[in-house]
Amino acid sequence: MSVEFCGLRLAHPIINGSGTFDAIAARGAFGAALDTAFPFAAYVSKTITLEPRAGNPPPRLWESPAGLVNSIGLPNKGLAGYLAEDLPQLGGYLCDPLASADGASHRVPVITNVMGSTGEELRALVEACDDPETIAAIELNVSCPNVRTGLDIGADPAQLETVVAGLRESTGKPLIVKLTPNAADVPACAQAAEAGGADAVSLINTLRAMALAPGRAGARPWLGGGTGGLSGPAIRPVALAQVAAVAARVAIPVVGMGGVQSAAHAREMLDVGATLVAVGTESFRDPAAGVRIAAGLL
Amino acid sequence: MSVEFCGLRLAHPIINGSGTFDAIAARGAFGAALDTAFPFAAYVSKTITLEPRAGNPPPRLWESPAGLVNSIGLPNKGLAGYLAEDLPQLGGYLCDPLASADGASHRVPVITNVMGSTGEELRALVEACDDPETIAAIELNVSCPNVRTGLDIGADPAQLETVVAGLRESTGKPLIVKLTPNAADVPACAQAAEAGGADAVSLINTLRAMALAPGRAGARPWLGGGTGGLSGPAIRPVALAQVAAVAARVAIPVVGMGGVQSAAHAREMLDVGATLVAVGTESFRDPAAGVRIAAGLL
Amino acid sequence: MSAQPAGARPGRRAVRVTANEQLGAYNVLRVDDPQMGELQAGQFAMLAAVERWGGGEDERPFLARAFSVARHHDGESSYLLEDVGPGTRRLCELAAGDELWVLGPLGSGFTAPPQGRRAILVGGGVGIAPLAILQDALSAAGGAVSVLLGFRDEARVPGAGLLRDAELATDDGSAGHHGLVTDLLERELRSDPDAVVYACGPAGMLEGVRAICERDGVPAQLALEAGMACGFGACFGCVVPRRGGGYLRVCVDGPVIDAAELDRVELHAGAPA
Amino acid sequence: MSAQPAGARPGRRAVRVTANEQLGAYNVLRVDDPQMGELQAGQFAMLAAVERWGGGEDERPFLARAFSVARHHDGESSYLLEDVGPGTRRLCELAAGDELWVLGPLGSGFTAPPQGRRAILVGGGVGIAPLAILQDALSAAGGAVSVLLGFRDEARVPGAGLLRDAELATDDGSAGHHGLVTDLLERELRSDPDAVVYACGPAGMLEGVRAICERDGVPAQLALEAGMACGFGACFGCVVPRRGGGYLRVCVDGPVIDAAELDRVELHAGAPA
Ligand SMILES: Cc1cc2nc3c(=O)[nH]c(=O)nc-3n(C[C@H](O)[C@H](O)[C@H](O)COP(=O)(O)OP(=O)(O)OC[C@H]3O[C@@H](n4cnc5c(N)ncnc54)[C@H](O)[C@@H]3O)c2cc1C
Ligand SMILES: Cc1cc2nc3c(=O)[nH]c(=O)nc-3n(C[C@H](O)[C@H](O)[C@H](O)COP(=O)(O)OP(=O)(O)OC[C@H]3O[C@@H](n4cnc5c(N)ncnc54)[C@H](O)[C@@H]3O)c2cc1C
Ligand SMILES: Cc1cc2nc3c(=O)[nH]c(=O)nc-3n(C[C@H](O)[C@H](O)[C@H](O)COP(=O)(O)O)c2cc1C
Ligand SMILES: Cc1cc2nc3c(=O)[nH]c(=O)nc-3n(C[C@H](O)[C@H](O)[C@H](O)COP(=O)(O)O)c2cc1C
Ligand code: FES
Ligand code: FES
Repeated sequence: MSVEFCGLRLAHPIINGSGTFDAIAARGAFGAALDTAFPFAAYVSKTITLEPRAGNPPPRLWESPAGLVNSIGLPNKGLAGYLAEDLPQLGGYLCDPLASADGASHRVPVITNVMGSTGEELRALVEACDDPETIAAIELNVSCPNVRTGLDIGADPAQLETVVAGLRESTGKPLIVKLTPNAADVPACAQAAEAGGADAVSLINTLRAMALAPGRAGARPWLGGGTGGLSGPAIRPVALAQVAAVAARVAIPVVGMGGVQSAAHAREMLDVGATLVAVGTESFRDPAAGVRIAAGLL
Repeated sequence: MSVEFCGLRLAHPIINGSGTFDAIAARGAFGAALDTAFPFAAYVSKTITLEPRAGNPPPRLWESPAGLVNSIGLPNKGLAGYLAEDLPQLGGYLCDPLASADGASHRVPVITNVMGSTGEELRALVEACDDPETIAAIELNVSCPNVRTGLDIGADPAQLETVVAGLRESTGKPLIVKLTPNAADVPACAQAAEAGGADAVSLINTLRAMALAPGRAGARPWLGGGTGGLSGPAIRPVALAQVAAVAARVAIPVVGMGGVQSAAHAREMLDVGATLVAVGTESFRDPAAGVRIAAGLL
Repeated sequence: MSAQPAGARPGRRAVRVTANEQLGAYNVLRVDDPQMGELQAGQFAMLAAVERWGGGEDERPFLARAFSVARHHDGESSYLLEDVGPGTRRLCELAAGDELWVLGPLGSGFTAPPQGRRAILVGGGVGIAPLAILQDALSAAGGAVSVLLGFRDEARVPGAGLLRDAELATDDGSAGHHGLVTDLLERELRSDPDAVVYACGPAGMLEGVRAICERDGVPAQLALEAGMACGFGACFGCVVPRRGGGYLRVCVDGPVIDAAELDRVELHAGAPA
Repeated sequence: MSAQPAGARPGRRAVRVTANEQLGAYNVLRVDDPQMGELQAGQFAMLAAVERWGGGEDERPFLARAFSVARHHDGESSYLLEDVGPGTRRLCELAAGDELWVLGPLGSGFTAPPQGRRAILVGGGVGIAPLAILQDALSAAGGAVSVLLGFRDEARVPGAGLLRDAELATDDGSAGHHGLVTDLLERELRSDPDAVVYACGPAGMLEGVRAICERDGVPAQLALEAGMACGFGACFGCVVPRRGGGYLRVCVDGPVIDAAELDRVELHAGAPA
């Protein structure tokens, strides 16, 4: 079941969705047991920005029918904090349970997800990630609102191609573009990323969504951040459609995600053309979801 | 609770979503009981096209987590058949239960939803609907793929404004533009519809989605039409976000819909700025959902 | 049975389960439901549990499910259920006292045979349900009725207890004729080519019945199944191709459809074999 | 109690309910769960029913829910539940033999008081749960413990039976002091300003405890609540503002948090009053 992805050899096709698994916190919670039972074949960091961010005020979560609306706001230590504090730990103990069937203990590759709102920010992020050996690939989160239009940077194919092309020279590592689902023509965005030089695309990110505080007169957003993003099984049919449409239009590998809860769901993503499948919200319900799903694909 | 909408006086703010209630079939199923218990304050027809359409091959339905993916394919008798066969019946017996609290029997206004893939088709449809007295308003379904780009006609603000402006002269009746949710910037589309002369906008239509046939090796779309659209509670947080964003950007009234199942959900749509709320998928579970929700708003 | 039904109330109603008994691999669910009123054999209802409809496999069920009314008398309806997925599983779990949403009776049922002609009822698996109420109605009207039922295996044979005087066929030979129920039908039609056929069961069986009756020029009424979202003509989701083009909505144009209206009975294109 | 916990298994496990008893307005759910192992008082677990988690109000619950471990011995854990929504409702419905998903123990618990100082346990409503296991642990270690519990009304007073020798306060005067449990705390602190405070309960009560302890310079450990999606630090959803800026994740930085780390205990901005 081992799979090749952008030159990386992974033990199986299941990875985590950015921002939905914190390997360092998980090791705190589950202890050394995690070292030999890491649920994913590669570890994707949550989105890292140039400067540290505290994230949005609470509440940050809203449970919806078969889904979750979150407004986390990308809290992170900033690039320098990530490189100095987190990366050494990540490099230290992640190893893959299924891979070690052959007796060898394999490191789980780390994919660092970054976001910037200007070309310079992005370049600084990508260049900084190009260096550390522990970073196996870079994922670019383009669901970041353009300061001028308010639309996601990744929603406009022309703009996206320029952004990706501008970064391509900054790294020799695999560059994955995580597309926004809030676009009229997601396959065109994928093609633009490919034309700009991306090694892979990943999708879907959360769908723009909101919730109101219950039990009160008048509209009052529940989420501290005002609006949020919808994930979980509720969005799986949308994710499957977008992944299928994108895989049909690009030659580079596709990481499919959105509402995957079981091996059958992962198989569907693979069937419509994904090379890897990422698990997000389902890991909240079961931190071992990744390994359960991978084992079910055997 | 009576409400004014584009010059129409409605008994309450709850109407049906186009294509989710067939008043003629319902009268066949429920008999005369429906005449005094019609669940909606206005009746929106399913989408009518210039020529008759048989619709997509089955299967047309897929149940998803808290949702429904449909690929019905807009079966309808065509404009001439609708005007000659359906409209007279609709004019005949629809009357509103809550409105008749004052003893009088009110007709339920009929809103005819139309779709065309060219400007001429649309003009023919709108002009034909301008005439019959029974048609109180016209809803334009712009979730129709542009033959050239494959994108929904309504996904591009500039194109949408041109389309609406081109039709504005063809009718003196209220013109409601039913926006597509599969756009990067739905509020911009709403503003374009307003600029083109629309009297109201309605949203959200279904989200582009797909399902695979279960229990088989290999990817095989379940739906006869290949892809479909997702509706129901799964999409409610997305609908609420789009309705709120649109209502904040246009001055014309907004018809909010998407996953509404209860008076509390309808209240949320009203709270974020909708004037009317449409109920779709929930009517499948309970044909009296409209009247239950309306009564709950009292 | 031939009068135009009065129509269901235009809203679902909550009724109480009075019993849920196992009948081999099936369940017979009984509910106290006087509002079901007069109905035609072959009509159906949309059912959903009031509590915890959802949270099963793949976070389903969400929509109500269609079931033939297998019997209705003294204000009590019964349904024959086979657990094939999250919706039927939840219904099979219900116990006396639990609440059920019911919308119905829906659709158009069977039409009585012309005076003096024998009715042959052909059922397969859980599709025998509407034939139970049909047998009652035809017998009450004094007509001659033969009942032929096919089952997959021994576990399903007890379902035959729902009807009287049935002749059986089983795929595994565990009861009656070892083979298809359509074999029995061919034999019956040879001895009485004037009979009228009423059938309900899996698509393959219905297509067999349709082809035999077409060949022999025998009128046949087929009770079809299709995935349904609403059951009352609202969604246009439950269609089957009509002979000569276009589609029929199974919920309002059927579920009982004259075999002459169909070119063939097809499995849903995407349905698992 | 002071040793670093070994950590939960990195996956949820299905365990069996052994009993579900009513305790006034609450339920005490017992489960056979030897894998819970050693745990600190104040730690919690994420719970979800294995069957039919979903299909309740607004098609929820979907995510697991956080509950303090109220007791754990001889391989059996107990939880104190209050039905406030679709998740707790489903859990309150479980019966002996039903299966439950458990992920835990999670979070960091209470720290024992310095040698010789009395512990005052202040609980409000369902928040008394972690104080039960804390009382056991502190008493076993031979420390002096006082227990002050506040309840809204008579129906909730029976919850006090979970702890020993509790002094009560009720909003409606139906038992003990007619007023707030913080009134009792102020009285206790006047007579023993050297005590250490351990509190769990509604945000308003915790803020009262925090403010009193800050004023009086008394150390306080507060077990907080927050909406949680994961319970193990993955989602960053469960935050509360930290004194001096930034946020704490209640699930991994807590749920027991030193009062000195907080400016104030806030109700979630959007939470209904
Ligand atoms: C008029 C009529 C009368 C009927 N009478 C009876 C009766 O008397 N007794 C009885 O037991 N049954 C009867 N049925 C069939 C019954 O309605 C179905 O068995 C039931 O709907 C299955 O629901 P489920 O959730 O248990 O299974 P599902 O999981 O819904 O699966 C059933 C079938 O639906 C398809 N399917 C699978 N997943 C999905 C999905 N996500 N979305 C859509 N389709 C899917 C597959 O083909 C699968 O085999 C009748 C059907 C009709 C239309
Ligand atoms: C560490 C910890 C320990 C706990 N220990 C216990 C315990 O021992 N016993 C106990 O009974 N409880 C305990 N709780 C509280 C318990 O987790 C909640 O009562 C439970 O999660 C409520 O779920 P529900 O589905 O029943 O209610 P919900 O409907 O989820 O509502 C509960 C509250 O959540 C908010 N809310 C409402 N709708 C939504 C929505 N759609 N999405 C998000 N939030 C919403 C509202 O503020 C509402 O009042 C603990 C919580 C934590 C964090
Ligand atoms: C709580 C939460 C936090 C997330 N944070 C990030 C993030 O930091 N960066 C990112 O690219 N995607 C983020 N995502 C999106 C997920 O990686 C994934 O694209 C999405 O949740 C869909 O997958 P799922 O349905 O399996 O969760 C987040 C999702 C959730 C639910
Ligand atoms: C089966 C089905 C058929 C539909 N047909 C149409 C249609 O003909 N024209 C249209 O504008 N919208 C159509 N819609 C979209 C609905 O009107 C509505 O916008 C959407 O379903 C969201 O609302 P809901 O979640 O309440 O169903 C259809 C939806 C469904 C589920
Ligand atoms: S089931 Fe909806 S039209 Fe037949
Ligand atoms: S609940 Fe997910 S980080 Fe705390």
